[in-house]
Amino acid sequence: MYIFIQQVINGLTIGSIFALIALGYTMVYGTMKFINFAHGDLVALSAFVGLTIYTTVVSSFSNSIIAILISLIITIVIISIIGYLLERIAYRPLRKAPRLSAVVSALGAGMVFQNAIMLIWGPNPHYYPADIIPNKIWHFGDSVISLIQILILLLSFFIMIGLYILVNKTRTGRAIRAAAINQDAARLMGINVDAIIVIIFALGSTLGAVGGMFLGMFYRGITFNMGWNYGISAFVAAIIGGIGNIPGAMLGGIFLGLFNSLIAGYISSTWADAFTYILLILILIFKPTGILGERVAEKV
Amino acid sequence: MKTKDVLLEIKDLKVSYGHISALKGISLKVYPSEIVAIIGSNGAGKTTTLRTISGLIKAQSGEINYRGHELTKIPAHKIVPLGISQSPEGRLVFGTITVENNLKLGAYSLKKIDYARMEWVYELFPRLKERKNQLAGTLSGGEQQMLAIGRSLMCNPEMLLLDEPSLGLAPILVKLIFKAIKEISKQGVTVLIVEQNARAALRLSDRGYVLEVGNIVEYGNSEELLKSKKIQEAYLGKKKQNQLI
Amino acid sequence: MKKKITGSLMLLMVLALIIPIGLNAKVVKIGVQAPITGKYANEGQGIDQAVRLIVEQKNAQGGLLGNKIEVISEDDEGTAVKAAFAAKNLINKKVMAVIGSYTSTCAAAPQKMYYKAGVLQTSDGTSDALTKHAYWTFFRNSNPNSAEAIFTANHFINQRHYKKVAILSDYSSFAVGLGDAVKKEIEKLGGDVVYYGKIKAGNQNFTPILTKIKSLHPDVIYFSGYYSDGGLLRSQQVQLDIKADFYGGDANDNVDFVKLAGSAASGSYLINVPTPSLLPYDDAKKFLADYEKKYGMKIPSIWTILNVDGLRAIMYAAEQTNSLDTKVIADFLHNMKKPFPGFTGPLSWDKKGERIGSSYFAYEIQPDNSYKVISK
Amino acid sequence: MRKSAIYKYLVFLGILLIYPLFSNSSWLAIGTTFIIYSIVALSQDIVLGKAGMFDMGHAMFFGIGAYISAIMNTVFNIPILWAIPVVVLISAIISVLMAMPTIHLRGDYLLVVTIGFNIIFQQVIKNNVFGLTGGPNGIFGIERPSLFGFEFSSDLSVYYLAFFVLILILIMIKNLETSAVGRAFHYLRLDNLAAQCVGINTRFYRLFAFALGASIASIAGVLFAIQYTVISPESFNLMQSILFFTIVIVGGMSSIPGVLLGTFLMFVLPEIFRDFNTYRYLVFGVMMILTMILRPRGIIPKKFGIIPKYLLKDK
Repeated sequence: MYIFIQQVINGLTIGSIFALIALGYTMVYGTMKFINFAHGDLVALSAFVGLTIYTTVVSSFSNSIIAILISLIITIVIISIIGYLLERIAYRPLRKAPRLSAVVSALGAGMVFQNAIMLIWGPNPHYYPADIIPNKIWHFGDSVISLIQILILLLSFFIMIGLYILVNKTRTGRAIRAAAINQDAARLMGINVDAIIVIIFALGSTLGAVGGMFLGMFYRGITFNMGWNYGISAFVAAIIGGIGNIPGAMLGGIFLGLFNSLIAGYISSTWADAFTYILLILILIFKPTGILGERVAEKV
Repeated sequence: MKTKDVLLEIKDLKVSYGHISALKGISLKVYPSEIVAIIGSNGAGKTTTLRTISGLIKAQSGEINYRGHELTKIPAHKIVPLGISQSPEGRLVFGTITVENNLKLGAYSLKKIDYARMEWVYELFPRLKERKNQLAGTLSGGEQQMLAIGRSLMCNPEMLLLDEPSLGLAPILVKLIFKAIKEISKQGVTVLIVEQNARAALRLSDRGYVLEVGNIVEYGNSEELLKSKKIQEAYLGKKKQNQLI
Repeated sequence: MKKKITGSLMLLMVLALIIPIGLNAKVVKIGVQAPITGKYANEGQGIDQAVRLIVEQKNAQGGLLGNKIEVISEDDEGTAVKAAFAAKNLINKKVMAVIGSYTSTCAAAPQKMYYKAGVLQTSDGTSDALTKHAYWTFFRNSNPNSAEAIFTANHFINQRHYKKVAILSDYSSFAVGLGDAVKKEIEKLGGDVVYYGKIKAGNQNFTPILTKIKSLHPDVIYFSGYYSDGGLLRSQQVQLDIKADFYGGDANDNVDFVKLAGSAASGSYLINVPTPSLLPYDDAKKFLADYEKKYGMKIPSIWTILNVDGLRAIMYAAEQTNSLDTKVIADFLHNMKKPFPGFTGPLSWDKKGERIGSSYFAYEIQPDNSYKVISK
Repeated sequence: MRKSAIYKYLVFLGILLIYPLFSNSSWLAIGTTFIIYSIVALSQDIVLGKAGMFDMGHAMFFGIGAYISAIMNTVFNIPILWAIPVVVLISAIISVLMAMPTIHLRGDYLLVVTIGFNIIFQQVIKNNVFGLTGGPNGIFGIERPSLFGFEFSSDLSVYYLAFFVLILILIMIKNLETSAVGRAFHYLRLDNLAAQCVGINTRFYRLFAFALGASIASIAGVLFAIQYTVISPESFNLMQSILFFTIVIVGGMSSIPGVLLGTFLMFVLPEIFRDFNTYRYLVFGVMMILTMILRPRGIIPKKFGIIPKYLLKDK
């Protein structure tokens, strides 16, 4: 039993990071109907930016938690600006172009991010300091949970609740949803769709930045090419949940984290990838709109 | 009527999609508080006219003057706050959002939602009140049309643009909707309506314009247009359509 | 229009072909074929930089047999296709010897071309297939997986008396080869491999597989892959409170292993050839210091030094034979009476180009991150 | 085909024909790979450009061709050219089996499914199934073929072998474009619903396009195995699929000159700029963005005379 509980804890931790990154994919897809392949590399970039800022500011603060929060905020600001520029430079000129052009532009942007990281920080891995979060572990039975895991779970939970409230209960949130359903109709409501898209990119980048820093704090080692792996996993999570659907991305991320853990733990780690993608393909065959996908929202 | 009283004036408006021109230089005027109908067959350019007024389509040349504002140079989201609201062709309600939230979105440009106005919309269309917590996508066609009109009223518009409100609806519903439009007009809202159902539109409106492949071919008082032989033959289909309304 | 574009691009292509190759009899050319971009960019750039440093030092001492040495680097991006292009470029530029490549696949892809062109090749690739053809041009500067596996199995079963062993590898050819070999050798000695699994390098989250291993209660977890995953495995093992010993294969012997594992590094074990810092060779220590001084970073891994050793042995052979003829150099290297003292221990080769004569150590990482030798 | 178009193709083929005279061995190798990649890109274009199905896993079929022929050659000692019919058959069957349950999926969903298949394929060959695929090492020691007593042992002969196959494929695709099947693909791409209304069996033609694309890519895979005599998983991974996908979009969908130019830009250009080792892919990414902004329909888009332009826009 403890193995199962342990696997669930493991799965939830990585799953909530997947969910944060998946939200970036799903929000962009929801409004612009294209897959932002550069998002994973943006997440990697934020892990590097976060580390650099942390190492510069940490000396001024005695408390490492405050230093983390401050560097998290600065990183979010920087990455949001980069996300905005990405949209402005690489995607906005392609709004009216065939959708695949935007996909190729996104692939190009991902290549730019990845190689920029390599040129700025070098090809060697970088490391978050080991004592950034005290290495505290709690046992219950034979299962364990660490402080950093609890922090990741709690923070992700609050961020997602916050996002849910933002999207469902506020004026801007309604505008985001309206723009996702039909941009012309949204314009007729007086919604500035361009501004909404900027907000979406800023939000997605923010969540990605948080995810990237969590990855760095949890695993410590970060590499210039780590973005692709997480990007593709988060993207799969977004699809499992129903791409374009915000609660779907959250659920999809957590589901994928659990699924990976249980497959690797109980069936086979050597074939874990294959199982994940077989599941993905089956979901797409039998319920193409994902777990939470709504048919009504689909434009043909 | 004096020109300075004109609310909306279109001068020599040209619009094209790629190489195909949809509007070949039309001009029309709308005065405050009146109902103006644009009739014409499919592809005549009716919808294009409304979408250009709302700023969804860029004009190739020409002017659209609204109370001193040159609309062709203003982006769509800034036209709504000027007091022009549109209920678009095909309704375009936000299907995965509740009816009430659709109405709230209609009031987006006001910053604060006017709940009294929402009550007025519910009075106008009681069906919407019954279904206010339902997702808009689950409504019937007629209900969606009501929602689309109601939504466009939420921003307290001075001028309402209606694109084919009767399209695809049963006669009884068409009657209901047109009655509501009359009611809206009585509140002082100027209405510019685009319709394929020419007879209903002309009966409702004060004045009418006839659009044919991107050109205005006839205009005048609605009553006179209803009597015009040419129009009867082309758009009113003499016998059969008589029974529709 | 299209014709114009195609035409001018073709012209561009033709121009690129006829860029003249400077011919200078006084220059000895050494090629580096390494993954300078791509997944293994840090290793590739490390090899490139280390070779350039050695050559710079050699030139400062008057070059090789009085000739200036020039380094030509070609990026193979860690893929076989690009490795073939890189190799052809190097052959065309008339290099005498090639250092590389880092991965076994990229070393194998152009092996035959170098052989046909009579260009010496020295690589750290550990796949047993590399020496299968026994090309006279090929010299492995690392040890094949099988040698390390024999040492590891013997150490586990006869010295540490482990009953149950869990083995992990990643999907790289090196780690799979080593993992397979270790499993085979342990089973040969009667050990029980309770688990053999693969992790995806760079995946970072290894808790599912470790939790699985925890339920099997092994005495030791052996990881044949790279430090970047090994450090994390160790750290997550401790986090999950798994009591088994942790052994990393040679690719874990990297400064970054300790950084990644953090406090968990202490008490874990590594198996590798003697590292330069533990050997009494002053020149090895000096080289490490020089590298750090010049490039402002540590040498990425033991592989860099192994490759450098390959180059140094070739230069040594050229000087001993007083010849730049590759055939003569190869014959010398194949028949050395006295091994060449490399940074990574004595080097000599058998007829197949297999490195012989170096021995493995097992280290325990101490709380201050220094190594303690527990078995030779 | 218009006369001027024929001249253009003849000029292109003429350049390829005499190209080896001007190239040293490394540029000859790049030339051969350029031809092989062009064939893969052309086959990707049948699926993506002509039939309009978003396939981002095409390197898988390229890999199936290379792996099956390599296994037949190294394990069963079958001359590699004899493997071609088997390879074509197997990849067509696999592609149909894969496509049958998924082909009805629209746009992006199909894209995701094909990515998934590519990743599963990678895991299969990396896990060394049945001990045949060689795991991450791949397969070494593939033998070059001989035909009617002629040995394709030199790189030059392999170049002309690939060149010959390219001509065959080009002729085939040209014929396809003007055939009934080609027109059916065209309607499929424009509008699935309309195609159905006109009475086209859309399902059949989609499967057909998929199988055809897969078969051609697998032939290119055999050529690849012949050229390198070593194959390994990373030559057929998702990054390669993305490369072929990008080639078609950058060059121009459904346009043969576009696809050929795309292959040149995306594959040969980085080779020309080898000296800028660490910077070139950064610049390359910028170029991809710029190309799409300046030429959203690709550099040499296909011209469709009769169909009004606004119909071609993807909604």
